[in-house]
Amino acid sequence: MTTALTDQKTRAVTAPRPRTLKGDHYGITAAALLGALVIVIVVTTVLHPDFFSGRTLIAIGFTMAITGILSVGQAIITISGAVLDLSIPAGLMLPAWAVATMLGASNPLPTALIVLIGVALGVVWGGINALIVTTLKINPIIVTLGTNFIGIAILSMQFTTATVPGRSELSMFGNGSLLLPNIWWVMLVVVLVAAPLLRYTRSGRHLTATGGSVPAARSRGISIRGMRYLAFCTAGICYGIAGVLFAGSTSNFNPMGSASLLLSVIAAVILAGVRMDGGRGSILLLLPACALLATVQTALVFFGLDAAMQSVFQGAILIIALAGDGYLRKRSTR
Amino acid sequence: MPHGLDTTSAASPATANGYVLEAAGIRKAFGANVAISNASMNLREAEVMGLVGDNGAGKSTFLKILSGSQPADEGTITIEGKRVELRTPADALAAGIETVYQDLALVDTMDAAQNVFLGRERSAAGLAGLFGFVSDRKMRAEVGELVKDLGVNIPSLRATVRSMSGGQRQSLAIARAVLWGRRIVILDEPTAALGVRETAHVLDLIRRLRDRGISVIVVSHNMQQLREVADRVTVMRLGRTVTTRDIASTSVEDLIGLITGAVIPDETISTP
Amino acid sequence: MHIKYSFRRVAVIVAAAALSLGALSACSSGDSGGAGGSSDDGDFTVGVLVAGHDAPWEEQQADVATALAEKRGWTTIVLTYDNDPSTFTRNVSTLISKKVDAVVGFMVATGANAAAQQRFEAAGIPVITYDIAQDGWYFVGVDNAASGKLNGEAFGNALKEKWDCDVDLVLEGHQSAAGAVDEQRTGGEAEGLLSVCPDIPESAFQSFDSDGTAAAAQPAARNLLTANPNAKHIAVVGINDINVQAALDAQNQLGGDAEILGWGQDGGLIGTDAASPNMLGSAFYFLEGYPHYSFQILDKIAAGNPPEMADTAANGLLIPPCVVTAAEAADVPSGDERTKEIGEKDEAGHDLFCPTK
Amino acid sequence: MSTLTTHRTPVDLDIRPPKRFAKIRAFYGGSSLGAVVTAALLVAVISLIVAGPDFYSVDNFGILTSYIAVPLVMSAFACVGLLAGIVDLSVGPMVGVSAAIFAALGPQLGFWPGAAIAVLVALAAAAINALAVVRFRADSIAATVGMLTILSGITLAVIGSNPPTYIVDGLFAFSLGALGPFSYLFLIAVAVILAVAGFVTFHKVGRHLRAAGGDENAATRAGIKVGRLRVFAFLFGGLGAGIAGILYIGQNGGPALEIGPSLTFQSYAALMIGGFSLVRGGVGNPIGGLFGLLIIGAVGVLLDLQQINNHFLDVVLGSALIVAVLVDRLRGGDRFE
Repeated sequence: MTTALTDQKTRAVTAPRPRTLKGDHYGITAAALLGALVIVIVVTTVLHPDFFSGRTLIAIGFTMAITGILSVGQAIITISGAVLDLSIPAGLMLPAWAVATMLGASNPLPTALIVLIGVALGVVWGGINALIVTTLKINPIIVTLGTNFIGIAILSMQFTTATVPGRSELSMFGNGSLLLPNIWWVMLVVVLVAAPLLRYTRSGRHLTATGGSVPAARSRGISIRGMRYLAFCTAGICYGIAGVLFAGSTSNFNPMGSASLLLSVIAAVILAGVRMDGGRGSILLLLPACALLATVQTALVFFGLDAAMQSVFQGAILIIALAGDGYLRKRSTR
Repeated sequence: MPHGLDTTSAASPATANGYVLEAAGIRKAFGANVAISNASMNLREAEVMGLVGDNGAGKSTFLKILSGSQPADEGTITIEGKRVELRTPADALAAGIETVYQDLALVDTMDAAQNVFLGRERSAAGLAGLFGFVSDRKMRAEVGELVKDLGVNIPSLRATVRSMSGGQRQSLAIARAVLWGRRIVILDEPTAALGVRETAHVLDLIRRLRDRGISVIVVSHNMQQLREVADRVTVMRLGRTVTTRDIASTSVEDLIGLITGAVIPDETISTP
Repeated sequence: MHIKYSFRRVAVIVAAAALSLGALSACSSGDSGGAGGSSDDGDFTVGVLVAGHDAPWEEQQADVATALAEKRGWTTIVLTYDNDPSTFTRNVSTLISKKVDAVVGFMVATGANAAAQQRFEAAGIPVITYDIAQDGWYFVGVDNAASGKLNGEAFGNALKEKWDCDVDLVLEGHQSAAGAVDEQRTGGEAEGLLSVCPDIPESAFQSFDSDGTAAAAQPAARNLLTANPNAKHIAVVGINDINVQAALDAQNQLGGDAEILGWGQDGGLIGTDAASPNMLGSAFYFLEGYPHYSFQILDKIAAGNPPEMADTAANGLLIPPCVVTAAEAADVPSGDERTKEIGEKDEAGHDLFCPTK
Repeated sequence: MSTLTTHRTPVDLDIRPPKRFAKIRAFYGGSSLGAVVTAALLVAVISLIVAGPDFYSVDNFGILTSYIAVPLVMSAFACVGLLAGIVDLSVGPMVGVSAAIFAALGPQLGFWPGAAIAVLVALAAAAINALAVVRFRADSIAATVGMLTILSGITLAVIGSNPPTYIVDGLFAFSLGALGPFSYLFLIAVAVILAVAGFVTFHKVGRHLRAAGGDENAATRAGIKVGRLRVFAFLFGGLGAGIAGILYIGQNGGPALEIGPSLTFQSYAALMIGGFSLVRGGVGNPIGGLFGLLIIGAVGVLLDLQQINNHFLDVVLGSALIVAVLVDRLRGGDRFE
């Protein structure tokens, strides 16, 4: 047994911090999220019985749908090791504006084509970010901070208010419901498609591996550049879909109109336990995370709390969740 | 289960004096997982002690205990005849033990002098010093001398560590240990990531440390290197220190046998 | 190679930069002005402050002002501050340093208005403010409280006819960042509604708040509607069409058999196909046409005969609101067309376009 | 072995291949301020071309220097956090909440009590950040996003629909004063910048802060209490934000909801243009931040002078940010693969 004499190089590479084998506590996260969700629902229902209704479900469904789709994109980017995409507002607004403009044209294209173009624009946006990240080799958090400012500014030069014709097919679909809002079902499909793709396909594995360790992924022959494009463009699909649905469910909007979504998306991704340093995270957990955020928002209105207090609550939930998660990790890595 | 001889019992009568460091009966467990049990080592003044063992034999845990990164569960550590408690890196530093970690523990963004004096900066003269201001000039001068003395080649004392080669970093980390290690310097795999020439230079540095009267513990996987530089070698196996031998009288084959368990040591620790 | 910078060198760089800037400025201070047009040459220069780019009328207002100034042979300096007080303060400094002869604009960074007033006064520059009153500035604008009330009364009459004033829930779509304008418009509309339908209980009035975007207003309205599941007749009032439309959209999304009707303000959406048929009416303020009124004051100032200070909605120059139903609104030309026409004719938007004048 | 005697020979063992742009690297590596000073000069030259020599008037410098004074004070304090390896995105909203509370309470309680409460609230927010990040190991960017949300809620609640106005006569007059082309507030801000620069460069604690940001493990092993230093950095940033909020009111006379986000962006953009990094601690110099803000401010003033749509400022800033970080990378910063 002479391996001990020759393995010094590998040891040097993998040296420092011991990582726990228990690692991902998805189970605990899921339990915590669902537990919190149940508590919010039970407490609100006891004090305000009206809360427990199909109407509430629809309202929550609308609130979480677009955030949910966007957070799938954000989670993919985070898991792939590209930290955060701060350009989500621009990535959503570009397709939304294009869709609204095309729908409002005097002789509009077929809706299916418009939807496709919208989704494609989302992919283009992701591709632009990936291009900058891979050629300049700059941290994506700064690239996307920059591109978001540039993108929103350029869009602002194009329009001040976009309106969507209320009788268009897309609006009918976007505002309609089948038990739950149509756009919620779309979100569910996005989550249910993205989760196994990330977990069980070769590309998904490679993406996750890249997020876990770039040197390790590269040494196994994975193209890091390719993975960056894959992550940003897949996320771009999500932004495109979200942008189309945003246009379909919002009758008018201005270029700055999607800024507030970014915070909710980041909050959802963090609550779902996606690790900021990449390589770990569950797409499925985004469902309870987004549901919790949307439910709290609606429940607070039942308690008569205004927008200011809603911000305070959302921020507090985020900090407490992060602190709890950090504390658990600290203990498990001891 | 192969059973190494208890090294302490044999060693202790003779060690009342002359040993710089005596670690005896060290035990450390992580939960149910016992990393080392009954690890011991005696270190003489101005000698280079090799520490060898297979992966998982407990070398790094032993090192961490000696450098204060992790407190031991049981056992005693005596420095120059005085019992010490090593609970934090600061305790070890205070006791005169300097450790050169495998990752070197250099701050990339700082320059050579700042790194050497990190945590122990020289104060500026006069009032400014009283208020906690530091003097880079003093520190640079001292490091310059030290570097010259040790024959370490560093491009510039103002260059950040980031711009240095692996060998230069290693040399710098050792230089830091030399400056602060009054009695004992521990080196963890000092040549693992180095090329041939850099390795030679580091080994030379180790000998110079010994020549300055400092006791050195070197953890290494490379038996040839140890034979070049070490005086004695302590072998760990399955969480125990199984034997300590004079390197000159031990063949590489014997060492490998001891490490893997193919050779069961039949003698006590080498006599002083 | 010295990667670590030397403090002494930095100090030298800083000192050198400071000295050269100082020297440069000293050299050129004698002939300052110039770029952008200053008023030293006897020309009459108007500073135009634009709040931001949130709605089309904000830039249209500047376009009209520029057109009207050109007619008179005046110069304009148009600055935008994006609703940000510190940029507003920077704009104020720029206008003062350019020695403009007067300033007009929408001053929505209300916190910074008092300080700006002091500085303009010290510089001897008269200011005309739109819609938001400030002591010491000429007021031009809609009497928002009265206008809100007019809208509320029109809405109330419609509801009296349709539901016989049987209203279970009145949603108030606020935009609290708009300050007093919001209180007067939205509160006024609720008040006007109540004056026609006095039996609506106080508990039926509930508010949501948004930043003026549908993306924020829609979920807020939706949650509020969810929290009032038993309302069968819902009325929506609000500071602007966007907020009212958001509530109508939200109810449409939630479904159910409750009926909802709304009445907007500002005419932002009414008459377009983006407005729900449930939005019964709104009021045009023809915001793009405000410069027509302010230039009447500017004419007097330019003639060296400034009018007496009238700095409140009570004594200022009031613009009549144009309260319309959705059907009437369909005949009003688009904002771009109105901007062009007012700029050319220098007439009031109300006179040119209001179908109910 | 013969190699044993080689220790006197130069051990130049940099076996990495020579890098591209070696000369550019050397130039920008020559001083950590090289890049930002170059950029500042570029902006100065462009301004000269675009606006003509009139750009360099006493008035314009007065406008520029008073416009960037408050963000400068905030950045001077906040950059210590970046050096220590923490990113506090909530400092801008801390300025906002401090300004709102000061403007709301000052007229009733008086200047000092109002100011004290405003600063304490900012400090309390910073302390919660420190607790979450240092004690509970929450990610600093994520946790401070949470704090940012909380603070914007509180600011909204304090300001409500009627932003308070509070003109502190002495402070207001002082904010308008200038020494030649430099406003008093700016000179104070520069003094603060220089003091902080001296502190992080020459003071023991400052040195340890940079070590903690540069390499947490190495600093810990050198006996440095990294956690305690980061708590200090958070609180220092909070203190600066509190003070900046009061100066903001002194200059503008009232708060607004927009203060927080725009200040955070402006200051962090300036710091990054000036050589700081959001993703690695231990690098950057407050004086670089000063030049970064001078660049941003100059672009803003230029847009005012030329009456150019403010959206261009965002385009310029977004691009400048990316270019600045690119330059940082070229002169030895981390590559992102």
